[in-house]
Amino acid sequence: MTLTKHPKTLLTIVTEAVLEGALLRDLRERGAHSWVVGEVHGANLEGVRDGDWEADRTIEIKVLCESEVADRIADHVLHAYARHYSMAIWFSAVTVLRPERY
Amino acid sequence: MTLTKHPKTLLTIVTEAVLEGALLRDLRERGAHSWVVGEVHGANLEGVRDGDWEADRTIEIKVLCESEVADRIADHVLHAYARHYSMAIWFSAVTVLRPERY
Amino acid sequence: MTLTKHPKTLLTIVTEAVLEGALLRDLRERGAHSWVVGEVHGANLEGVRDGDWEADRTIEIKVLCESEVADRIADHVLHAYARHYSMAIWFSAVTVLRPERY
Amino acid sequence: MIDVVVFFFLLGVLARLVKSDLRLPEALYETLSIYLLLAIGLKGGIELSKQPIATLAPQVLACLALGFTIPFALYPLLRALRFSGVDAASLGAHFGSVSVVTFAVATTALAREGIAFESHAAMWVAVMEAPGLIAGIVLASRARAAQGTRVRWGPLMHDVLFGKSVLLLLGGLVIGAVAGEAGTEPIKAVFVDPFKGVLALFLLELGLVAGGRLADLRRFGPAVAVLGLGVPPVLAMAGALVGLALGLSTGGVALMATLAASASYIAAPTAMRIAVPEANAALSITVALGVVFPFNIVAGIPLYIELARRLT
Amino acid sequence: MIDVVVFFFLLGVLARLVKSDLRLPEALYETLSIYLLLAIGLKGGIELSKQPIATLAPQVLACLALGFTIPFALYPLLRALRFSGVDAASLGAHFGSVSVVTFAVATTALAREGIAFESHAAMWVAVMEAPGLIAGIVLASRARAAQGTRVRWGPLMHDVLFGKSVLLLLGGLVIGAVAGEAGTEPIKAVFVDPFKGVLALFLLELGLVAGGRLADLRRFGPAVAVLGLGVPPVLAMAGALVGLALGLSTGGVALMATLAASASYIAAPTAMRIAVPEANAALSITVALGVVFPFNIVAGIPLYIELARRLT
Amino acid sequence: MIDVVVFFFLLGVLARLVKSDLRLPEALYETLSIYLLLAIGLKGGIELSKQPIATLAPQVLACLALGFTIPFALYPLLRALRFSGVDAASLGAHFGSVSVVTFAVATTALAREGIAFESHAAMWVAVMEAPGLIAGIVLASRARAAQGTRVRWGPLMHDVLFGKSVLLLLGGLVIGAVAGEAGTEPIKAVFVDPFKGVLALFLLELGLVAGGRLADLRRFGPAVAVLGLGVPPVLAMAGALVGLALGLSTGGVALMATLAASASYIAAPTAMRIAVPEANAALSITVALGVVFPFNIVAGIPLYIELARRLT
Ligand SMILES: Nc1ncnc2c1ncn2[C@@H]1O[C@H](COP(=O)(O)O)[C@@H](O)[C@H]1O
Ligand SMILES: Nc1ncnc2c1ncn2[C@@H]1O[C@H](COP(=O)(O)O)[C@@H](O)[C@H]1O
Ligand SMILES: Nc1ncnc2c1ncn2[C@@H]1O[C@H](COP(=O)(O)O)[C@@H](O)[C@H]1O
Ligand code: NA
Ligand code: NA
Ligand code: NA
Repeated sequence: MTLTKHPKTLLTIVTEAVLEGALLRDLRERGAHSWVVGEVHGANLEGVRDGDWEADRTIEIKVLCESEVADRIADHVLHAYARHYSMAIWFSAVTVLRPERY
Repeated sequence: MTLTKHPKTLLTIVTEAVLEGALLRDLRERGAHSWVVGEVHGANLEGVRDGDWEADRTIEIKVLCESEVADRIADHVLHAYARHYSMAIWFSAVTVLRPERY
Repeated sequence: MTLTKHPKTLLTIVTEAVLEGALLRDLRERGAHSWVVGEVHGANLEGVRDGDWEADRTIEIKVLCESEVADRIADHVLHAYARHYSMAIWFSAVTVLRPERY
Repeated sequence: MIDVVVFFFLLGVLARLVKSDLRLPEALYETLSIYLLLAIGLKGGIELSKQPIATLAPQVLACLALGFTIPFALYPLLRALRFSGVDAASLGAHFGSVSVVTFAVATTALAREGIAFESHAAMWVAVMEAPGLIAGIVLASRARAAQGTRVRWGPLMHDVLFGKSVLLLLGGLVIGAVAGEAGTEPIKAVFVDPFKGVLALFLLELGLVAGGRLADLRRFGPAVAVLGLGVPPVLAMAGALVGLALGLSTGGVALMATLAASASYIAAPTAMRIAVPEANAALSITVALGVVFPFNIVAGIPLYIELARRLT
Repeated sequence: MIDVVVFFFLLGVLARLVKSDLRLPEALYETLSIYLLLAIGLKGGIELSKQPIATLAPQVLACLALGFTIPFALYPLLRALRFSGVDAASLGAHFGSVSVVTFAVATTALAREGIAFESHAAMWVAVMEAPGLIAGIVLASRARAAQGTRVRWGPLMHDVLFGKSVLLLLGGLVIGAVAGEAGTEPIKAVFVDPFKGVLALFLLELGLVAGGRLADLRRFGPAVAVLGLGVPPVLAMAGALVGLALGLSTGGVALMATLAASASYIAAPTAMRIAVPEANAALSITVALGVVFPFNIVAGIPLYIELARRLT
Repeated sequence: MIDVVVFFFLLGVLARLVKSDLRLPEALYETLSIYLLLAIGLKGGIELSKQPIATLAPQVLACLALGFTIPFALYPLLRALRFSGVDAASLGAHFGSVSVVTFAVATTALAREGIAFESHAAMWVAVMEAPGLIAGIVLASRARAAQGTRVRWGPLMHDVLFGKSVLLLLGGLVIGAVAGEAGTEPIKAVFVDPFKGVLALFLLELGLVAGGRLADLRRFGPAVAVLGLGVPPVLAMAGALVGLALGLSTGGVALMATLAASASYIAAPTAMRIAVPEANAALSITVALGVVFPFNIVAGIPLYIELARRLT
């Protein structure tokens, strides 16, 4: 069995949790319909995790969308926040079955 | 150093937590040997997270497997649950070192 | 709008939580600058999750880096730990905007 | 005078309305809910040991019947309000099952007013959790008979009967009954004395969740408000009559009225999501947690106590 | 004799210094912090109901003014110590706002020594949370005026005023005031009796976090130590004088000194991260939690109590 | 009559056997475990302050020796039962170390029967945590000497000695000893009164985990059952004799027997996973938590108390 798959972009943003509210607003304004957020932590050499502290938690946001939407979001996020906030952003090429949804 | 890598498919399913038990059964029946599950949350414009409520949690299941297995799982899951349950599914092309394991 | 993107490798390691400290040391020694760790769980047919037990938790480590660094890390990790520890490793091709950071 | 625990609920609602960032960790919510179920069960169990079994049998049967009947009784009404078949079935299941926290608030209200009640009442809660869910699933499978979807009763019954609510309530009851007053003495500092304070914390959490549901209220239109405010008093009356027929005390009648009037927002949503996925989950939870629960906590319980006073 | 709760703090610091794997679950930390805020509020509220409003107004105004003034007063000093404009503003905000746990430790120290204090003091805490943050943001926007970044005051004020600390403290105060002594009696087993034990657990957690910050201390150099040890006593003196001017009791003066001397490590870091992202967050938190907090807990509070004794 | 806390354990086992969805949040489990360690330590510490150091030294030495000897004594037996070298070493380490909850259950059983015991017994637990682990690692490195794998003792000793169990127990002991009866009075409402209720909750959680291990029992065959049921009484006898030799009270002898008979399921699994990764982790944990722990809780402790009674 082979299903018909459609290419999309998965945008991943790892950043400080305080930005969650602002980022999700930005996402929506730039055409993302939905997204998923997970809690993660960075870690240093001693194996001590950050995230012990409230103002110090890290989130990972994933948005599955059209390549242009991902670009629009990444471009904005980079310019608006990356200078002063910890942030890692990457794009993955993925495929989906129901292209009209993303 | 360059390692010999083998192509596999990573299938990601984001859906309602109540489906966890049923999905894992389906996965196994369709040839997945193992998988990994994480807890995530969606979020709306106000930054209010869902997942506050027991019947309202979201999980992300990842299965690394042969492309055909991924197709078989995705096809079944889409037909069995996608109509009535929140669900996002995507495929990524990845490579692994020990192909016989997945 | 099209942004200039640069190819990198995303290395994902799913393994036992007791290895966290050792792995992060290994990562750093082999040229990874930063990484992100999430807590996940495996699950068996009955839908009973592992991770109930302290010595039994599972983590997912992601490192965005140069392909050679990913190879170096994966090679070491495979030889040092994979024989006696549960472990899944995969590589994804991704793109980033600020290549000098990873 | 409003009970202090109700203020915690209102504080939670307020926090959500002003979009505060206050949230209780999920683990705390789960812990509080495990605690309340065990504590209620234990308290009931200690008394149960003093009870002749013969007096309990009719109560158990009546509770089963009451919970099972409610969804069937509400179904035509809900259809008349233009809810779809599966939504009517799911809403009925929520009303047929019970809310443990509403029960707990009612017991503290009775204690405050010095009204005695059957001390094994926790057993009624345990018994009334499941029948409404089963009735709802029956109704749903009739509603969609045309589509040919089959219900897998085995796993469903398992999930309902061995779900954590029933298990902890019954577990507490049995432990309380077997260990008795003396045996449970050393754990009273955890399971008895802090009960009301823990209930206050739980109501803060429920206020946050219920407050979050208020926004959905508008979306579903006035039918939902009518339903959430109109149905509980009617069910309370039915519950009170059952209590009277069983010859319960004034407090017992009030509790039976409260149980009938309360809607489940823990067991029912999960059970319906699995058994009746076509039903609109947000609708049922908005009714149960956004309307019925606040109504019962703030206005319903005093009403039902008054009702019981007049009837007995 | 050092208070037992301080030992828990030291145990936490020690655990971090010897790189133990001890960590408290995040949910526990959040739970303890919600508990302390509610419990402090409730205790204050019960007494508030007995108070004529007239005596409170000047206290509220003085607290607002004190919190708002501190960042402005510290700014030139911090600039002189070669901190950048935004860092000086952010550090000022941390000092202008307050630490609820430091306050709690001070109240238990007073209780232990049998020194009375205004029982509605929790209100001062609630009032002093926000003004320092606002002053810090004002200072930061002046510091970076050249860059043309604009502050969005609307959302900021909302986050500060409806943030969980203020909401829970005020919520507890109002519930305590409305329900009164009698109404809150049944929840005392949760919100009053265990208070000091819970505080001990919270201090264990704060010890772990503060211990983790000690490593950063070296990175920031001696200016940070000077700041963290030198500023609190000066602010304490200012706070004590305000307390005197308000005609507070000995305990009240000591508490006002403690509040002024304490630095926020919950509300301030989050608010500054959002409003003043260019500021070095690790710097402020290291000062507030790695130096000021331990200093106040171990040495400051006894000093401030002694100060209050001499002044009154 | 079975102690009420044991019923909670059985409820947890039952919940797992009937495949209930009941689970306690991980944060609660961690919190309960931190609480128990601190509370046990504190209680012991308060008494320790009244003790002349001279009487303690022989006890400490005896505990160290007992814990260190057990793995060596069991090794030949385990090899005879056809366990591999590393598995025999790992199993030995689990038996050589101790279970804090088993100790806690034994103390409440003694209290219930009115049998006095050395109130600083918590110190024995702290001392007996590590030696068995070290002995196990020594045995394992001998077993695999051929392979040439080297043990990195430095980090291992660090993890064992500064692991959270030892740290919290010793921390509690020192705080209790320094603050004394009077100093710890205000935190008794948290660390003393609720102890047994918290223990009940913890046993519910352990019941869930142990119940989950029962399924594995079949996989490992009868050797595991023989081991889990046969070894504890023998070790208990050894422990009791050590207690006798030290001149302990009846309760003290019973506790020493219990400590010897108990198997670690917290510190040992983690330490062995890191130091002896070739050992089968599921095997050791199944023995320690699936067989030894339930056996000790339900049948062992009463036996060991009886043994102590006869011997003293
Ligand atoms: N190379 C990387 N691979 C994976 N995660 C990263 C990487 N670099 C940064 N991150 C994550 O992204 C967040 C922000 O990174 P930074 O801006 O480098 O502080 C941190 O919490 C890291 O956990
Ligand atoms: N485009 C997307 N990108 C990432 N996650 C998504 C996306 N769409 C949906 N999801 C997630 O998948 C779940 C189901 O989505 P839905 O079926 O759209 O309700 C939600 O919890 C979302 O968090
Ligand atoms: N095919 C797979 N897809 C996703 N996760 C996997 C897969 N295989 C193993 N894992 C995860 O990697 C961990 C180690 O796997 P194993 O070495 O097979 O025990 C387990 O916790 C699994 O959750
Ligand atoms: Na009902
Ligand atoms: Na201050
Ligand atoms: Na032992």
